[in-house]
Amino acid sequence: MIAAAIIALLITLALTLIRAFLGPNIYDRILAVNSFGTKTVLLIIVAGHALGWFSYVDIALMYALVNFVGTLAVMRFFEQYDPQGEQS
Amino acid sequence: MNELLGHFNYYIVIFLMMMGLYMVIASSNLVKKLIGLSVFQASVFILYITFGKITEGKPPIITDNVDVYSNPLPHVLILTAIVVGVATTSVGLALIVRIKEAYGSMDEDDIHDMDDKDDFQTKNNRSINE
Amino acid sequence: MIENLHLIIDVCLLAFLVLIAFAAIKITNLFVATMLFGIFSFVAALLFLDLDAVDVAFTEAAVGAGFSTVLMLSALRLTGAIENAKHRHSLLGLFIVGLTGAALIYGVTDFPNMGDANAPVQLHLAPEFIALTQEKIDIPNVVTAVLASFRGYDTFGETVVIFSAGVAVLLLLGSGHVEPKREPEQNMVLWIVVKPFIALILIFGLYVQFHGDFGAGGGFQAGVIFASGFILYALVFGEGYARKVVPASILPRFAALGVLIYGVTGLVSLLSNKPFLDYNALSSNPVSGQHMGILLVEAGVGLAVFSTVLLIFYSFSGVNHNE
Amino acid sequence: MIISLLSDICLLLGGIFTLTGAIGLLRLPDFYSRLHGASVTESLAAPLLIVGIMLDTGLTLDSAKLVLIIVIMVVSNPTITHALCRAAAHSGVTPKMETKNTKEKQSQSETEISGKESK
Repeated sequence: MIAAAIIALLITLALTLIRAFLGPNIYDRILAVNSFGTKTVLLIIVAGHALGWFSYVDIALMYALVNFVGTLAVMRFFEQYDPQGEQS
Repeated sequence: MNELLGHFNYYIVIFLMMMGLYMVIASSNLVKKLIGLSVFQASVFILYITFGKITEGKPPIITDNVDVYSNPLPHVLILTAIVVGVATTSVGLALIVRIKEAYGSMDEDDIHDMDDKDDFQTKNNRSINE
Repeated sequence: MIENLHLIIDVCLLAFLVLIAFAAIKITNLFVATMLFGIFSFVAALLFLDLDAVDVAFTEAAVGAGFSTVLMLSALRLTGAIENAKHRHSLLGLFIVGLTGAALIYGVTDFPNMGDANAPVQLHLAPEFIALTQEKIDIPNVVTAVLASFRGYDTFGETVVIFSAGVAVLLLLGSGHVEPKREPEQNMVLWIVVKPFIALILIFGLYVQFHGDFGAGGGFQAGVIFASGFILYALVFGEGYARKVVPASILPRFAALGVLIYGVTGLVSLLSNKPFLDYNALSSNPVSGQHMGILLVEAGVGLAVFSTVLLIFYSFSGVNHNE
Repeated sequence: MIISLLSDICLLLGGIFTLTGAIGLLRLPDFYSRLHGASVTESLAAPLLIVGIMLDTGLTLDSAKLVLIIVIMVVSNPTITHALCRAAAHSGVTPKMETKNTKEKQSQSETEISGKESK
């Protein structure tokens, strides 16, 4: 079952990536990138447990924190930049 | 088939490296060039780490009842290289900020045009002075 | 089954990397390209984890995905122009890239297979390092031992490089000055959520710093994580308030102090007639001397990296407010 | 035995929910509905998957850290979603029914219908 979860997560990552590429709006991309980060944390935990990666929990913890800080930074700077409509 | 599977990582890494190189060559925007450089850098990191991997090995952190450890040396080299890489990237970004202030553009072609114009003017001025 | 999973994850991650790099080439919006580079680093770190490089994955996630994204974004905020990054289709460039790639692939075919235990890289130095770590230094994490003790010179050089990069950014941009001012429109939810998060990040930074001997971690990673706690504070509450907590003027001194701690540790061993950075001189017992040396050196590295990273962030965030 | 069965169920449900979320993120017509699709499933799938792993590892230091990760994710995801939604609303991103953006043709007819209904 753990293999099924890993494969589901990999497919999820691929789909999220497609949304990040398609856009169309910058906020869609931010959402997709943030979602990609969260799914990566889950993948680390599940795959790390299945494959026996060393101290995967520490790294997952750090990914979760970095993802939070990174997404906040993206939004913060984008607000300051003052967007002019939608980008392609 | 064995050959392909054994070298798969290397081929992809080289492909990535070349993508980074193409980004540096083909985009005239300086920040884009820097991103390309970082992609190149990251693919070199992956190449090094791939060298260090041993199939049945475990991470080089000594634990009981493990005999085979992956090679710790590439890890050390790359660990410091990552931090140094970001430090140098930050210097590059600072330079770009200053270039943007001086020229009003981050585009390599525009900057070259302006430089050429400046050279032309200074030459003209010199010839007039002479 | 497990081997297949390894292979599937490996192939998927590499495919993601290629896709992300391809999109980063195509996209003209620099903002989006930066974000894509952020997830590129994330995926690369995941790949490192799969290739047994725990410490490298840690560093890449903290530095590559976290700090360098923040850095590029703040640089983009300063330069303003984030759209229509011109992209010229250069046939010559494509030719050069193709030629280089073909040459490299030709070179790679001679490599031993991936994961081969008898490859030349695995036979020299690495087994000695692993054996010597168990015998002379007696800490579990071989990477930390090699980093701080066996290759201490190298790491000293890297620390100095980071310090000088910080100085270079400071010279180019100045540290700036930002008055603390409340922005009219504040997000209460963020304020409340972020406060415990900052505490968590700082504690986690300390854990990584001091747990580096036993598991993944060390000075480089801890410095960046610790700094990202303050960066989070600056992002949410305003840069002026962050500068009240950690003044910009103190940071160059801290960075210099970090390098100094490293250097003085080396000098102490020099004074007691041992080679530079030979930690056996620090204590009567060689093993505990090594422990103490690694602790000091990692503390120096952590301090230097923390202050340099925060200094660079301050420099980039301070420029615009000067005008 | 029961514990491993429970863990399997958690992992399976978590996998299904992440997949649903991703399909929602890809297929839904406008930003706000995509936000909804991604974030709600995320908040459910993350604890499910992590609890599934925790049941398998048993009571160790690792499972304590995993609890911490659950707390981080359950707190940070809605916060990010809220901030993102707020920023998008401030910058003038409107729900699909009012824009004339015709990115996805198959969704266009649906939005027209919903637009009429809202009027």
